[in-house]
Amino acid sequence: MNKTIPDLATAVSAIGDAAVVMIGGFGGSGAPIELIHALIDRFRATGHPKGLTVVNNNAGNGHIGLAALIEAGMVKKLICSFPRSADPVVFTQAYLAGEIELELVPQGTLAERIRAGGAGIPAFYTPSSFGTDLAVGKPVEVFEGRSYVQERWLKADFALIKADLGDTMGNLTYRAAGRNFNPLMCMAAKVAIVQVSRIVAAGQIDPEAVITPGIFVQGLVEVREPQQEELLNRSGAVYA
Amino acid sequence: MNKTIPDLATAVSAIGDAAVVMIGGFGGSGAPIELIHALIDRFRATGHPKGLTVVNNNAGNGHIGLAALIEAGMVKKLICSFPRSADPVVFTQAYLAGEIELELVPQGTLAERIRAGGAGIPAFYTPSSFGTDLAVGKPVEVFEGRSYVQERWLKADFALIKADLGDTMGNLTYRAAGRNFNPLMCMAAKVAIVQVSRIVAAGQIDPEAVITPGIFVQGLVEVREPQQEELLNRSGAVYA
Amino acid sequence: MSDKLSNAQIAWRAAQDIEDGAYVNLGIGFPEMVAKFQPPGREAIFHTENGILNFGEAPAAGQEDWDLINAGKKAVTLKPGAAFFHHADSFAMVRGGHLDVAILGAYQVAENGDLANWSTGPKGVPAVGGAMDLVHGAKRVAVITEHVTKDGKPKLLDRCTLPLTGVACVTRVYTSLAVIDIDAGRFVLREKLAAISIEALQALTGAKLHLQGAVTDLIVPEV
Amino acid sequence: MSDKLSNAQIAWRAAQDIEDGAYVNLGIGFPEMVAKFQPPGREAIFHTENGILNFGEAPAAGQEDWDLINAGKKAVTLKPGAAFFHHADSFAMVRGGHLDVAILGAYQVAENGDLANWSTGPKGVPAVGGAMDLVHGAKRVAVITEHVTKDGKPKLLDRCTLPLTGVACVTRVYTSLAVIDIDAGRFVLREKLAAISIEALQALTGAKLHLQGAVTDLIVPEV
Repeated sequence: MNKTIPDLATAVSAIGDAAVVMIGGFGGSGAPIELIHALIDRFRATGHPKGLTVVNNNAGNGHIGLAALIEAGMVKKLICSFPRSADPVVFTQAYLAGEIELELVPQGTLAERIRAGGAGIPAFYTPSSFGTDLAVGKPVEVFEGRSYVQERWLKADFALIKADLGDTMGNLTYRAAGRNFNPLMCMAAKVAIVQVSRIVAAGQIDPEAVITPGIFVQGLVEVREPQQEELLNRSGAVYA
Repeated sequence: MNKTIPDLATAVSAIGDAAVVMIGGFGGSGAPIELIHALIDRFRATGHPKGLTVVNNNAGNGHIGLAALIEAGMVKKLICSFPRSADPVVFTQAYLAGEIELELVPQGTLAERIRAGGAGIPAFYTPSSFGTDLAVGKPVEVFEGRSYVQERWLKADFALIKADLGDTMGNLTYRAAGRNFNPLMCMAAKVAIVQVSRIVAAGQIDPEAVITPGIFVQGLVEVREPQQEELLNRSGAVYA
Repeated sequence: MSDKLSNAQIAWRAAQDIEDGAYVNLGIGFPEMVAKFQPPGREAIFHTENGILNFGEAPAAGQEDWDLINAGKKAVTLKPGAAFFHHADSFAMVRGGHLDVAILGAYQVAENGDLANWSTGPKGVPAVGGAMDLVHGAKRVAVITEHVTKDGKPKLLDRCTLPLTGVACVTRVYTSLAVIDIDAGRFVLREKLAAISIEALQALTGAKLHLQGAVTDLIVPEV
Repeated sequence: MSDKLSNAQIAWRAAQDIEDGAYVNLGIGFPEMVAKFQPPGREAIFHTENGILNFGEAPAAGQEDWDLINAGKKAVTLKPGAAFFHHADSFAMVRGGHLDVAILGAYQVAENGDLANWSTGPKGVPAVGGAMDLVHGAKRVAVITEHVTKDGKPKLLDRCTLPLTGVACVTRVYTSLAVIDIDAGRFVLREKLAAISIEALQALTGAKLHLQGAVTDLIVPEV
């Protein structure tokens, strides 16, 4: 078994129009910049994929990564918890112009909905958002005297993931807080595509140290020196 | 911060009559034999605790560990998925004599109920057990054309846990499949008491390698050469 | 060849349908035997619900690590690329549709795919384990079983009489006499031993066997 | 001492109530300042919802690791005994009642404990982040805030007029003028600056301040 994909272009080649795509990362930490840019390259060359629904905690920053994906006009809808950042101009303009749809989800509920999608749990109850505007229209139930909101699972056609080490069977480790949504999104996507800093042979990652077991990963591509969103933005980078 | 407890007797001293106690382990792997025996010692010396509700995947094996706890007459009710083993004589006799109550839960549902207890999720839906005797009396709901059973969280007053390394702040690692229910039970118990093979200083466990973060652990006690249920039973051991 | 397949032969036949690269859960007991008959050149990754992916054979006696066990509580070894995880993650793999195939034993299977394999009725101590989870989520749930009970009664029925493990979950049954698909609420006969007639097989089966395309000979080597 | 506390002084006062060994989440922005005023001899463990326990101060400029950030996306360092985890585990800590205290900012707080701190109304881009999760689960949810808005309007009200973050979740408010508990649906005044009378404080507060036991002076050093 070898889940290695030779290059970034091949890695993102199966993502079709109107796909639901989860993108890992919290702000710039653990964000798969190179995979996102490869997807933008494909769109520029072919006009596809377009009309994407993207799931991410944020809405991109500056003019690279997720912000560049939105700027390219590929995203129809964003499901996120916090569409703000140091420099959220791209999303903000698109949103205020009515060019992109927003589904706002509390951060913990977003994480749990993604996990539920991966774990075969179609719905669960959380206290988060009870009594607020974000609970409007959702079923409410009382358990042990306290009110909870019913939330539904969230699944995706593809996930774009950034990990640290990956073995050929897809077992993954992460770096620091770059872990964030990445392991959950691997679980919730039909096809999880992972960029790793290094691909190693099966057996080179201690079974105790595996964070995402390979069963949740469909393909991985090596990106030796991945870019960091924060540094790109500080240098004023634009992916155009 | 130092969550170290000096000895096993102290570690189990706060467990009261009628407490709900989760006990880690799957069969003998990851089973906190020494903590269980310390609890039996206390019962023999003081008559307490008694009337316990115990949550474990199994029902004990031979005459040691959980089986010995049942044999001592300390357990009123067992919540488990598979009350069978190579030598389940203690539970079987108590059950058939009507001396112990059994709540049978599918294994994956048991795990998820415990996680839900730890994660503040009062209820969730699972396809498991739909249409079977174990779903009788539980709410059923249809999502996307498929039927699911509503299951409720499971929480405990105490958890008895076996880990491998623990640092003084309660961060834990496990050994192989000894992980099983242990990390989940740490989350779901008000007080998680952990026996570890070695207590190390804070900072001696790589933050990437921590399986149970210390926030889920209230006390840990060092048991240098922990006994293994399987080997004890093969030697015909009886804790009496 | 005798008049029916041995357990090992049933397991061998089931193993031939496991694709290269498949993630597989084998039920405790008889189904564990399937792992031995993995066709050469194909790699399956075995999942055990207590928290290991990619475990291998039993270690030599005396070499056991009793924290390294499978769901049947037997000592196992690891293959390169193994991973450990806790029970909630393990059953996320099961329930979440990540396994390609689960192969389970059965007391009874009904023509609509209902499975009964956890309880023979109200007496004794009930025990379910992971059976009710495993029948949901795997992309393909197959059963391996004797075609009839020890006293000759059908195990393949129009409706299960024993307590159910899951509803409409089984899609293929490998028996000691035949390979039968469950398709649109019907048993569809795919393969049978050459030595038995369709009529004789039907007489040992508690629901109608439908034919849909060719019925081929069930040919299994001595194993 | 001026006629009201500075933000740093409000943060200092809130920090005095954090017990030794407490697990604490500080909201993004102003609340992050609380970490600086941890009383000597007490150890708090700080949780950031993006997946770190026991992080420490910002690194020196140029020493940042941009995968090692807090929920405010600022670079942090680790203290000995830190741990990383994914978002579902992180919010299990939040929602599951494992944090001892969460300290958050506020636009408005109501006397029944309702909090509004995520949206100033329908215009602009809405963003909620972890606020709606943090108000549930922590054993104690405290707010630090100016006593009144920039244009002098009360932030402590009988009922919030802005969109709610959570219902009946706040139990203590540290303001630039006072420390107020929320108890049984009422504001109970605990401490106030010596320079302000109860009547003057009441005039700046949009719901009745109840007295229950002594009101002590709110004394905070220059920080």
